[in-house]
Amino acid sequence: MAQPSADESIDGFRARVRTWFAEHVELTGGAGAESFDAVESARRFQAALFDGHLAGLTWPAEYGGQGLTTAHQLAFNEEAEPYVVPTMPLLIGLGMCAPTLLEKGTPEQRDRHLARMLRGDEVWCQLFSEPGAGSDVAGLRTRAVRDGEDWVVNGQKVWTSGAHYSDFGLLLARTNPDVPKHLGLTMFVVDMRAPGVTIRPLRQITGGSGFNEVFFDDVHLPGDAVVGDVDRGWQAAVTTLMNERVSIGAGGGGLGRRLGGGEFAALADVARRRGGLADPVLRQRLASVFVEERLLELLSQRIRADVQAGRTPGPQGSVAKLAGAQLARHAAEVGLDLLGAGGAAWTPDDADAERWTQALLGAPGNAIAGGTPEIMKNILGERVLGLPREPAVDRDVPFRELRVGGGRS
Amino acid sequence: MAQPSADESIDGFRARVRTWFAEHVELTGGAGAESFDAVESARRFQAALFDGHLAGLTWPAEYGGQGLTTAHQLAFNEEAEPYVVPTMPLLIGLGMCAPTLLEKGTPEQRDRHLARMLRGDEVWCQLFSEPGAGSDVAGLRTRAVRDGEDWVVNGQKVWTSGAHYSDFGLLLARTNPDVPKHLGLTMFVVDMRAPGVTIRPLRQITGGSGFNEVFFDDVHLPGDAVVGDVDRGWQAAVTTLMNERVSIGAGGGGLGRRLGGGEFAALADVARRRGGLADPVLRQRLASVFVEERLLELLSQRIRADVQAGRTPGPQGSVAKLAGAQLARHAAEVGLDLLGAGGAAWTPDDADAERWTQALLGAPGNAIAGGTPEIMKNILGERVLGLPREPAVDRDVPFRELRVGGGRS
Amino acid sequence: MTMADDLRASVRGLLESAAPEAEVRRIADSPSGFDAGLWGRLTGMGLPGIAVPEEFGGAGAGFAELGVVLEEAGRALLPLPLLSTAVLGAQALLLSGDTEAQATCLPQLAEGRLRVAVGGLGRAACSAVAGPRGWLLDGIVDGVLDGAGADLLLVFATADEGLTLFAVEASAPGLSRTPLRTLDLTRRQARVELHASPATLIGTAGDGDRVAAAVLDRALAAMAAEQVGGAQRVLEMAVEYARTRYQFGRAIGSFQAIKHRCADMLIDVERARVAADAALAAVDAGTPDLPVAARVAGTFCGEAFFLAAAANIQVHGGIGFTWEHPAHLYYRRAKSSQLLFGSPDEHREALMRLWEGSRG
Amino acid sequence: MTMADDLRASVRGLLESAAPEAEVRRIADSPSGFDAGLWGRLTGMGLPGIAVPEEFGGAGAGFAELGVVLEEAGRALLPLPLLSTAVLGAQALLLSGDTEAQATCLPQLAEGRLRVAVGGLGRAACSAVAGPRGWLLDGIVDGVLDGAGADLLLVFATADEGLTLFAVEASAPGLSRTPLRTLDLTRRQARVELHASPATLIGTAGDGDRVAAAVLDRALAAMAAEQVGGAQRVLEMAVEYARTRYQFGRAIGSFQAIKHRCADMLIDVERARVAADAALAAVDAGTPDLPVAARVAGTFCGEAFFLAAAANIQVHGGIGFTWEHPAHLYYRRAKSSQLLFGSPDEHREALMRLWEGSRG
Repeated sequence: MAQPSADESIDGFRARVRTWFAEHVELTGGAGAESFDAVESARRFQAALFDGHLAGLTWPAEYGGQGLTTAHQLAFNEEAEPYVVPTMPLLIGLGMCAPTLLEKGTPEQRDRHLARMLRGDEVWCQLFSEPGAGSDVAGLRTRAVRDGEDWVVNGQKVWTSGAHYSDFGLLLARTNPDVPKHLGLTMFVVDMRAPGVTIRPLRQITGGSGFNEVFFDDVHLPGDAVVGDVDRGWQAAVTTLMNERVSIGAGGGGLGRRLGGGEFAALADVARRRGGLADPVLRQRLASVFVEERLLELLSQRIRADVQAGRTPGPQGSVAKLAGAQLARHAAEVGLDLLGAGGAAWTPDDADAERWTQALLGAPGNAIAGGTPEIMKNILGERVLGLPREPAVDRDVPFRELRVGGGRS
Repeated sequence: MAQPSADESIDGFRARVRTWFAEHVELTGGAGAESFDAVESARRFQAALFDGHLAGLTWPAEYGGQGLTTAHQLAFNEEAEPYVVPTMPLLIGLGMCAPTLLEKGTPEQRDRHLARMLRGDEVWCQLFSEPGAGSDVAGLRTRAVRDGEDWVVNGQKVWTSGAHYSDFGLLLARTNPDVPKHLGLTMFVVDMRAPGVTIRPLRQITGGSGFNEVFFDDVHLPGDAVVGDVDRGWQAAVTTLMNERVSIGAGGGGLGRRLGGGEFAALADVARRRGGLADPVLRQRLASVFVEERLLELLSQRIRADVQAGRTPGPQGSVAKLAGAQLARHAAEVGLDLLGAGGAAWTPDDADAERWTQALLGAPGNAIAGGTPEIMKNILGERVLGLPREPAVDRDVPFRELRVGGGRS
Repeated sequence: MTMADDLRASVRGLLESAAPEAEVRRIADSPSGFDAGLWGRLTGMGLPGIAVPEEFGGAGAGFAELGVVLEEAGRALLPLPLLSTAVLGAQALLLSGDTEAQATCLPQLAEGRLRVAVGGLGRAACSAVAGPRGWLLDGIVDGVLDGAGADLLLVFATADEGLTLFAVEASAPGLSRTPLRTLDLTRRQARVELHASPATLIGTAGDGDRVAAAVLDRALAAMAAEQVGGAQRVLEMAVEYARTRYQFGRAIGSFQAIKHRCADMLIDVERARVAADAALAAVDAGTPDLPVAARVAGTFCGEAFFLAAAANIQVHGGIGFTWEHPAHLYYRRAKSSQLLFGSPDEHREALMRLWEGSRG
Repeated sequence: MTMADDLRASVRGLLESAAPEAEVRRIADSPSGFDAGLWGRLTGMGLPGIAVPEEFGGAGAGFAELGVVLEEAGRALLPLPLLSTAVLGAQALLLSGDTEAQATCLPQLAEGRLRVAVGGLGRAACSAVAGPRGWLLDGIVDGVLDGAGADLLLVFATADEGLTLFAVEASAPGLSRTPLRTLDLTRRQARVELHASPATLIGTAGDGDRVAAAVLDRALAAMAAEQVGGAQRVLEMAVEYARTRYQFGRAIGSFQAIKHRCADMLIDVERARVAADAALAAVDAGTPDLPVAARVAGTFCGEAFFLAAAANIQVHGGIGFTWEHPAHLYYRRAKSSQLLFGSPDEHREALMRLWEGSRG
């Protein structure tokens, strides 16, 4: 297989992608985000992609990317469309951490990690949120204190997706509590297997455990773990979060379709089998889900087109995030409407009841993870529409005088 | 007819009310709030009621009231139930201004006005809102400046219901701009026919003109026009506004039913005549209106029972205000659903189209007049639920340094 | 008022001390989902028989008082069979007009010794045949509230005479009961299968439609009270969190987005309360308006509770999405409650039919 | 992109200078509701014939460009017959396949000399009979967009062969036109009565269902563009007011309640935009997905515009409720637009049928 170059013709490239997928079809297929099996599938797929010179198409070649154009990326996406690409467990690393390292990391950090991330050899997670710092990420309390050249970290993170199978994480910690909250944060690379790191799965209301609590107990980090500048971690974190929203909005970073097919198709199938298709009222609700889903697809297409064309995505990222959560909620509610009393109690073999009650339980999480509706609407109102911010009571106050979470910082 | 006393038996009283209504049935009947004819009907009805010793049942006898108990009021309401009581144009005076005078007015003001208001000889309006002071009533700019014993008023009021047919008004004006906004206001009684008062009807989006702009141009008020204390007008205004919300919530101050019958009955009638009753989707919407309307009736009953039992109404006043606006909006939207394309264009003889397009146009006003949803929800959140206020930027600032409306005060 | 207030204080006091969240979770997680000790304490207060006439050993109270009890039970997510036994079971017996069955069963029910479940209320799925040795029932009844733990099953089944109410002993031959998976972790349901199971006629054969409709109205009124209790509780949880959780240097309840969300919950709770009260009062007054009042309460209180339970999770953010936090228990209860006695769509359609019927 | 941007800039420039709010109100209030001078300036830019092929004297542009023009027209509430003439009229002629009628009418239409209205698109209310001297039409067609001022009426009528498109001259005997009262003050509608009015067959007799369906899809796509323009405009009005109106010492847009209301409008406008663009693109691409894309746009863009127009009044408070403020003109337009080419319910039901049809 030839080394790619930016001159490679789109047609030739497309043929190469098609051949690769045909030859590696056994590596594609469905996978959730929560299990170790899923991580292994993702790693194997990504390694094969890397070895086939198809990973990181538009990334610089010096970090293991292919240095190709967005036209190539577009062609790849079209060819990948029929396949379920099992890379979900890698998306936080590739979609959020890697862009942050590319933009803010030291040359050594990029050399050390980027190619390995791209090959699936390193799985990454993101360690920002804390019990007392949810929407207000900059209100976090985990401390990193200098110890000679090193840093010593103490504190607790929460809502860390995939911490239990990750090799590394991007950690945001407070390095100066005597300045206003945004000015005393630093970002670090942390080895998730370092002594003092304890990971505890967090049980969600669905019963699943995709998230974790992560405890830092005198964890030592070397001086070169700092990403960007000391006390300037907020700028790096904003880079990460912006990529998160675009990533959620685009429906999984542009790689393949949502797993499991659309909500409408699944609901219509339930309605067909259980008899709701004859009910004009339920038909109206089904059609509303159809419309919402179609709009979300169109939004995601536009975001992907923008990203691939190198344009900064407009407000569509936040809009898609909100619309996606709304769709999940509406679809689940229609699912329960279709089930009727069968959604309150069912025999264990009733897969419809299992799926849609799980969807109902998962829906609130969709609205919260990655930014609550309140935060997203503030962003839209202030950054997109230019409406004035609220009078801030925490801007000019040293962090240690601030009340945070349930108590004082 | 005997003078009433608090000892009058409920049964005897009830019989007296029944006889009175039977004898004065020609004075009852439908009437809007906007026309001079409606005011004349209201005055005639109220005068007859007064002369029959049935006006102001629970008001003190010294101000023309009957000094009866809430049990009498309750019996009266039950007897009045079958009649349409045409007192709408008097409700601002009787429901808002009179209670304010009772609580904050001087003995002379009470003697001068209360019995006359009760007899319908004086119609009153309320002059608080201004172009720059809507939700933020205390941000008003109309000035009252001392001139010896008198005051001279200059400024503009807006949204004054019934100003064009009112004899007097309760005016809130700024008497000290050098203190924070709530601390420099004074309430006055103003003769609406005084020189310098100009009333201009305000055309609403419905095409109607129930509201007015009122301009004050060097209007002289005597010293004894002050209600309560100088610079303490805000407290008096709060009394008035509280009575307004209870009054709106109770569906017109406890006197008779809403004019024109319920929204559901009217919509169901349209559906029956035009064919929507067979549509399961429209049936769902009709039933939703039925439910909302029923809940509003139940809320209003509870408010009236509280008021009549002398209990301070709970949050139901604000809840009913919001629920009423929501009902008006939903009913209008269902009306348009029933009309279909006939709601976009119709022949002049189509009374359904006239009614429901007017309802659609009027609905936003229902949500705004008497307090926007935002203000009502702040009240519920802060005063009822005890949630903390927003950080206030205008509490400790002299009024003249405050930005108000579209410019600086 | 004082009597209702006293009752509320007693029930709340009992449940706060004897059925706090940890205990509710323990009972719900236990194999039977039932706790005899706590049931005994409820019985000590006369709650299973609160709306059973005194002549049958009950407290002889009305639905106003029953509503107070259920509101408190809903507030606490009490995982015991009050709704099935004290409402569905007792009312089915009372409304059947079967004085013999009443005299036999109601005193035991009031003493807490007879847990009664009712099946086939919404849709009969059983057939009844009168044989030489009495009635035999066949069929599958799904979603029977507290069906697995009940001592006596009352089942609506289709006989030649029409829908008819029957009693089936828990030990009857041919009877099998399978616990179902439930969305609501604090309320059990079962599938009941009957194969030629002997049954006792309750009341008059063919009278089942009337009885079922009357029981359903009362079930909706009672459920509405429970929903108001749950909705009020999640509102309080949300408000408490909004007052004490600080982000951006402020209590989150000072932000309008959160404040208005709580206000919206309050608006719904206040309206749900008057709807439930009106339905309960209509039962006690015996007004012909009861079916309307019950359906209004059924559709509105169910929706209000569900919206409030969902809003409570949103106000809590991530913590509200954890298993350990009680928010999801109410969210599950709320959606489940909305489905038990007919969907909101069905209630609205029923209202339209009632209105059409009233116009002749 | 550049061409579309240029087009947008030209049209907006023209409308801002020649059709500001005062002028829109003046034209809307005038007896005819039409202004020949302004129509001439639109014609000067080639707008009536923008989507008419060049061979018929049009600009030969696609729906992408037509959408830009209508978005600007919607933004300005332009009270001139673009939608009826440039979309409904031109498309009905083009889709009819009647080359003779096209050659006769389209050049005049493109030159602004022939205003065309289309009646009976949704529901035929006319019957057509072929007599010795040609076709005669009878019936009443309600709600004909710009029907009173049109020079030519295209009417779908029921003939023996099935639904069929006909042309009726404005001066035809037996034709009477009555202006209707309209919710939207900036868009006229008429009732058209036909009594044995001579008519010309357009295209093939019995082909009307196909033509009507195809015109309806394009009407929905075009209307969606207009709705996006209106929705975008009210969003801008609301934001501008929220930034400059001070209450409680702060710009009201700094309060979350107002800020989030504006954000909700933005969310709807952004989604409406992609929906409208997709429908317009489906016309140009000739994809079989057009009916779905058109109905998605029809239901969503209509709802988005109406909600935005209502929200704009709320953000403005009392001033937004006055006749003098333009907010109500958009509110009226929005609700009216939602009703013109089928209700949201009809669009949703149509989507379900399309989905069922696609599954065979």
